[in-house]
Amino acid sequence: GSSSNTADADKDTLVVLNYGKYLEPSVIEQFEQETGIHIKLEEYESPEEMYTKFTAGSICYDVVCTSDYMIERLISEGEVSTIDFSGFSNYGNLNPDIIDASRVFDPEACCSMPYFYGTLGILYNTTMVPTEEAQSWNILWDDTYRDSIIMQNSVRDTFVPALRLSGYDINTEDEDELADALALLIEQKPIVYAYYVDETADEMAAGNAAMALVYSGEAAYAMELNDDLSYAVPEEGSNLWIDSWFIPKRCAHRENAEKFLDFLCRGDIAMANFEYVCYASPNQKVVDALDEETKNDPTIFPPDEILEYCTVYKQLGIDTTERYSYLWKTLKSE
Amino acid sequence: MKRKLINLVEITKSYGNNVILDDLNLYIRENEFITLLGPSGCGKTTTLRILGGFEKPDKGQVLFDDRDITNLPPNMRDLNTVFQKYALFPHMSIAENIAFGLKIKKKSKAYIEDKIRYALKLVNLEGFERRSIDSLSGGQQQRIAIARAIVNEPKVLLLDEPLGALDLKLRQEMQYELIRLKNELGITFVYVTHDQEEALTMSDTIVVMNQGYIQQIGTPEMIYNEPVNAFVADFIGDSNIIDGVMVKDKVVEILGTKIPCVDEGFGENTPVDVVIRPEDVEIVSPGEGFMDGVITSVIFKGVHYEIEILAGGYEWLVDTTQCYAVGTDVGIRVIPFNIQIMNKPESEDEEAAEIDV
Amino acid sequence: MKRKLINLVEITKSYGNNVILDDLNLYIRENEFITLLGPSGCGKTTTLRILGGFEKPDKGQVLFDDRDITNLPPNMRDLNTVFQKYALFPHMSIAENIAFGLKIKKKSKAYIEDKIRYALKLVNLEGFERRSIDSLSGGQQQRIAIARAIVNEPKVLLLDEPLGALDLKLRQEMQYELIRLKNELGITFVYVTHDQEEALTMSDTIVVMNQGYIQQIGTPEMIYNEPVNAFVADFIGDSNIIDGVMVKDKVVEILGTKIPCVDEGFGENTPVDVVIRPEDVEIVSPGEGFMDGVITSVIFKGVHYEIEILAGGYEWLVDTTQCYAVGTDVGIRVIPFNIQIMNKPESEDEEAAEIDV
Amino acid sequence: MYKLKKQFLAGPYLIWMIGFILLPLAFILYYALTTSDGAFTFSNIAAIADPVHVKSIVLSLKLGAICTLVCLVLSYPLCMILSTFRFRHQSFVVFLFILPMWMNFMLRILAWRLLLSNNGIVNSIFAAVGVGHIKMLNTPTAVVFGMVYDFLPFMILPIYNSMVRIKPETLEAARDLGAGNFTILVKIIFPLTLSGIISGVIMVFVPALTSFVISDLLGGGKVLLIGNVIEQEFMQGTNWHLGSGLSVVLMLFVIASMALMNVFDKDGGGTAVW
Amino acid sequence: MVKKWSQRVYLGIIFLFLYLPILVLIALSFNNSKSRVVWGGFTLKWYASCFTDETIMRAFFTTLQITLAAAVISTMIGTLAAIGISAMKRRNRSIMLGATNIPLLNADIVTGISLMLLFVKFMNLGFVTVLIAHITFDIPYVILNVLPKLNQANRSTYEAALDLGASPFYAFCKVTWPEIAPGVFSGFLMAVTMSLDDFSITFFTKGAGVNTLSTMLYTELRKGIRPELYALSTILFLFAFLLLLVMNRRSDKQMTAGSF
Ligand SMILES: Nc1ncnc2c1ncn2[C@@H]1O[C@H](COP(=O)(O)OP(=O)(O)OP(=O)(O)O)[C@@H](O)[C@H]1O
Ligand SMILES: Nc1ncnc2c1ncn2[C@@H]1O[C@H](COP(=O)(O)OP(=O)(O)OP(=O)(O)O)[C@@H](O)[C@H]1O
Ligand SMILES: [Mg+2]
Ligand SMILES: [Mg+2]
Repeated sequence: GSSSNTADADKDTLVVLNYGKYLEPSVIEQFEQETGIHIKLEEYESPEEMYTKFTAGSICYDVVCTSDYMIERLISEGEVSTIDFSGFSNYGNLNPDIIDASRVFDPEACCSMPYFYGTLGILYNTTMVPTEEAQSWNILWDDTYRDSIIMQNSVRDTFVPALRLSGYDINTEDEDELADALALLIEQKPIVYAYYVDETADEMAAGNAAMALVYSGEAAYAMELNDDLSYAVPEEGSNLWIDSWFIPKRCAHRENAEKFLDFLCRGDIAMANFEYVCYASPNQKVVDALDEETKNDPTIFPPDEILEYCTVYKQLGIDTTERYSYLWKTLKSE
Repeated sequence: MKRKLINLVEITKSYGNNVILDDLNLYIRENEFITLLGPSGCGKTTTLRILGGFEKPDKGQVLFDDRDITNLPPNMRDLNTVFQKYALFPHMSIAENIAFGLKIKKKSKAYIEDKIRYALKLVNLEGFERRSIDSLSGGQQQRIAIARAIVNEPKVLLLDEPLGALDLKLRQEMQYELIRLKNELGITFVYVTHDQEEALTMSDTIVVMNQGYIQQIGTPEMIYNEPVNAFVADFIGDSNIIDGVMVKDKVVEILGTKIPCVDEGFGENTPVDVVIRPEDVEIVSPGEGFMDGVITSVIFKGVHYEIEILAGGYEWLVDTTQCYAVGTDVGIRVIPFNIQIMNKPESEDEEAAEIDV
Repeated sequence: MKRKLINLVEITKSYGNNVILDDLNLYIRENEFITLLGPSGCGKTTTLRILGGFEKPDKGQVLFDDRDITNLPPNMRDLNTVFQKYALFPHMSIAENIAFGLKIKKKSKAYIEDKIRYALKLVNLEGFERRSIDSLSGGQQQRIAIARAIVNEPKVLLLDEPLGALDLKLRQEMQYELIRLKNELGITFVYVTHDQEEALTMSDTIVVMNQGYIQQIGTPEMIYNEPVNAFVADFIGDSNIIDGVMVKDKVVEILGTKIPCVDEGFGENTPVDVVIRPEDVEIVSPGEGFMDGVITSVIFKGVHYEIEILAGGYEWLVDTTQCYAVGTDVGIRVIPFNIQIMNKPESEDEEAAEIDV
Repeated sequence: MYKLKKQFLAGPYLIWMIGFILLPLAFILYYALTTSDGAFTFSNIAAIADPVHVKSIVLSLKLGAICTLVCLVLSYPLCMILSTFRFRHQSFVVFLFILPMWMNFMLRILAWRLLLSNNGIVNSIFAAVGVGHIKMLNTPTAVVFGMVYDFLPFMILPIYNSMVRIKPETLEAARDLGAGNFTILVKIIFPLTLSGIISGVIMVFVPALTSFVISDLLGGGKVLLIGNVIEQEFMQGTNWHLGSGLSVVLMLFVIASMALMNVFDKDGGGTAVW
Repeated sequence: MVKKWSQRVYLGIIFLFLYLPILVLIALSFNNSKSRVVWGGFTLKWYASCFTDETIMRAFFTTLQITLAAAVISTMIGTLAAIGISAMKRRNRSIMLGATNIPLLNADIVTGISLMLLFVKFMNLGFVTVLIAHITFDIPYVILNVLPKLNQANRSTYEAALDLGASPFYAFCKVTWPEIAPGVFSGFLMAVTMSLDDFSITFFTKGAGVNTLSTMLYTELRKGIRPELYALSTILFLFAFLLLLVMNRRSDKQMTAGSF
């Protein structure tokens, strides 16, 4: 791709790449008003999609929000530049624990800034599933829930329950372990209702399925729609995900990007985003301002005991990535 | 006389409020070449389609061999149609087109092949079996359409202006061909045309129609020489049609001159139409005929000259083999036998209505 | 004689390897009604399109008033075309159709309206201004096409089988109309047809073409009465064309019988074509003519009977006003003046080539 | 004489075609034949022989064929009925079938998901009728259903167009020669609409073969078509070279269909769907 | 009679099949609930709020811009191309038509990706690239609509206009154009429809900040579709529906005005 990009040299713009619906629109407006910088927002669906867009290189993004392992991958590919947090006036608002947790993929904690975090767990309908059963991944293999189980339509997330059930690390690169997990998943496929990404929450809210493998944020959204729903992170252990911002090396508006990140750390702004997205915010100001009920809602803010047995995704080697891709195709074509 | 094969009894047909055929009666004899002749829109095609079974009459019956076939669908009728636009099947070869009807009748392969060869020979297109439809000229396509119809050995062949799309030379050729076919096959032909020359050349019987009524039925000679009214006279060939008054038996007055004729029984001082064929007018020296005039136009027509003479305030049309100069003063003479006297209809409608056969 | 208005000089045109016109020379005089006559595919339309500027000749020149217009596009030429299929603009009213050329010439509104009224009157369609094209019959559409052409006051009007799509009655009517127009407007008409009757009726000059060559140029009488070869004789009207041998001056032998004629200078014992028109054959009692035969067919044609007589092994075509029964033994007589003797071409090609004018 | 000049009017399109149709295909071909290091390889194309890919392409062919067949069976009688109505404007009929596209494709498929879901409207109707509950959503059946829904117009339009071109005289002639309804259908109408059928089959089969969104949305991610594989290679696995290689294989089917179309549709009339 | 009746029933079933999802979506646009699976009563509020929602409106206008611009440009290029192709010899014509079929028959995903690969090499993804992509897949629809009309058009009327003194350009405008105009118009409508409905190709070729309704819907799927989008789609659909009715009416009138 053409790496040097001068067409967008307009000083007052900022090209932002983010998940879909992951930024409160009024925040953008406010930023534009306060700084006079015009934001071009580009959205994507999955980290892999983001990687495609990013490496295609035709658009020069100034600041990007994506998930942990993807940031690790980009760091290892040398695409990410360090951020000068010293110039930030609001960086201190962020919870240091979360910053520490992100050292898994960003050892120096100097290349990324956490935005939201959460867990992967089981969203279940209490009218169909007893709460105690939902505390283990085993329930996803329970034939009594045939055609009532929704899995994630993404490779690594779907492999998590299988790997953990067999007691393997979710970041394993061992071929045999992955093969074992695949065997489990193939065994599970006949009773799976669907592999969904986006539709899970709505389907669960509508009562079309008994349980689903979801991210905590999505679970919160679904539970808002349907009071019968509940969320659990099985004790075999799961994934802790952190979505963070980074600034690409090829960034054309570094100054604007840093201004934007600093802006996001501001208490009121982080609050607005939290209310819009409803995922756990690493911003201490937000947590402090919340009422007790929300603050203690385990679905939104995973309690420490859960966090303990959750692991952050690590970037996998190129061979394992391709292996995953192939295993995924194998599962789907069964 | 031959047996009546088809009988149309009191056929009435209208589209919406438009009466197309009104109480039409007509019979067709076996092995007859009968032609429906009339101006565009007079109901010829409608009559033919009722015969073929493509339309149902609102009233009346179609009898075939004394059997009522009014409600029989076309595929059950023992007659075949040759359409104006040929209507060949474009996706089939010529042989397949011809074999279509036979295959439906489940004839043997050998029989079908024989028939195809025979039919192609009949229409002078031997060896065309494998050719495709669009490689044929209009005349050739029409022959194939005829071949396709006759291999089914229908008792009656219906033809709707089959030569309308062909040019003069081809048309004449096909006319002879059709006459030959009719003589060879011995089947009944019902032929529709608006070309009176064609009708005169080919028919045993001509049915002249106008506005859904039959005007006259007769042999070509009868129709040409003794038209029953001015419409027929005018439609069949050029005519001088002049208002006249029947002064008394055997004397008619036209254009202010009394001339002898052979007709009687019209009463005295009755207004009539006087019809004189152009070839029956003789040109003589001035003073020698019953009327003098001056030649206003001379057109060479090959066999004869077509001359217009202004005499008595009327433009006379005269056919003669001799050439005259425009402006010559001449006289006009017609022998009494060649003067046709006809009753005047009181109105156009009555003209159409008065002669229901 | 009138001035030569258009001169086609050594025109050659081919499509691919197909030579359509080969070294064609032709001039057209002012205010002449000239007809190109010939069988389908002989190059008539091509000639007309070269005149109109729609095709460029491969070789040769088109001179108009002695100016070379070979490369002038159609819109710059002082002539207008009436197309076979009318080619009226379907989305315009009749008035708009007629006004089309005048608007391009930026004529004033009043002038255009005058012209439209005048032109509609000329073609007998007064008051049709607002009507749409598809509400007209074929004949009316053709009149509008003519009106559209003549309002531009072209020096020459080109017409490509303008009456081909009309039926007989309408065709005849339009023929008279065209003759009248030519007389009233005084412009030059170049007319294309394959209908010899039409050509005879309307033309001042007929150009008979075959396979891209001009066969004969002359007045209708010349062409009909003195065709230069058997092709022309056959194409212009029905003829008896018989192989003969010119025994000596004024004596020709046909079908084994020597008969007197008026032609001289062919040499002795030269093979010739003998052409006798059907209307020139007299039917007499057996033994009274130069040959005896038997009547094989009689067809009523209205004005006359068309009779075929088998005599001397040849089917003679005879037109006569008297009716005979099929099977009658008769004699045949032709007066020497009516016997045309023509040199035999050695091959078809030579027949086409020999007479370049 | 004017023809030459007129041909130049296609010039802009020719340039466009080279720049934005042919050149991009060359790019795909280039990617298909190289590894990520730029070395030449056939492995990306040979990858179609991998059991996983074979499985998905076989499934795609199967579902595509079923979908095409269902479309054909539904369309043919429909076109026969439509052609008996003498519409004043043929284009009106055409737009009746095109009109749904003004509602976004994804929304319409989404609506089908609501309709087909376990307690959706269709199942409620089935229950009311007494057929009982049928699991449809997230099965290959639902995918075929969605394909039929989406591609049906592309089968109807060419068949309808060839059907209205049949002259009534041709049918009357057949009847006149003794053919009954069935014979007319088999011997006359069917052969005369064959070119329409062929273009309809191609216009349905090829997109069905290559579709990925429908299987995603109605198959619940359980149905892996070759289109999904390619999408995954480009969007998730990010192996563009493999994705390009599989795309090239898919294009072979497209080219084969086009060749078929050329054979059956000599005048190019059947391609003109609209 | 029974036959006629059963024909009508069959026709009805097919149209129900085609239009049922649309009825569902229209119903959803009146649903007073954010979830598409819960009926919350009748409301018109989505119709009001869809016009005030800035992201929706921006996507809507981008869609309109791309759709209309692509349709107009492809109609121009396609019409000219059709005229050119119709004047070509058989062989050239079938080559051109063959290439024209490529975007039509090729998998959307392949078309989109191949264009993306090209754009990425030579230019920045953005509004223009989407426009180019849309024009590329719109042109075949225009050509295939215009070409039959050109073949039907009476060649001799064009020559008649030349004969009456019109320049080739004037003759085209006044004579050929009115004859092919219906084809050009339906080609334009097809182009609009296809552009409006496209997702895959836009998805691969769009640049930062460019969102059409389709791509926006795709990202919306993640969090549930905002009911405003049902409302907007309903409005678009009804607009097309009315357009169709008016067109049919108008040409009816023209027809009756034409014959007398
Ligand atoms: N299906 C129909 N619906 C309404 N009117 C019709 C129909 N078919 C024929 N007509 C009308 O019936 C009248 C007679 O039509 P018909 O075709 O029998 O005439 P025709 O004598 O064959 O004329 P032509 O010589 O022009 O073929 C015409 O006025 C025609 O307009
Ligand atoms: N554009 C063309 N390309 C190739 N051949 C042509 C073309 N136009 C005419 N021809 C051929 O040239 C020959 C003469 O055609 P032309 O149209 O001049 O004949 P015509 O005398 O007008 O015949 P008709 O009476 O059938 O109109 C024909 O054989 C025809 O096939
Ligand atoms: Mg008729
Ligand atoms: Mg011609």
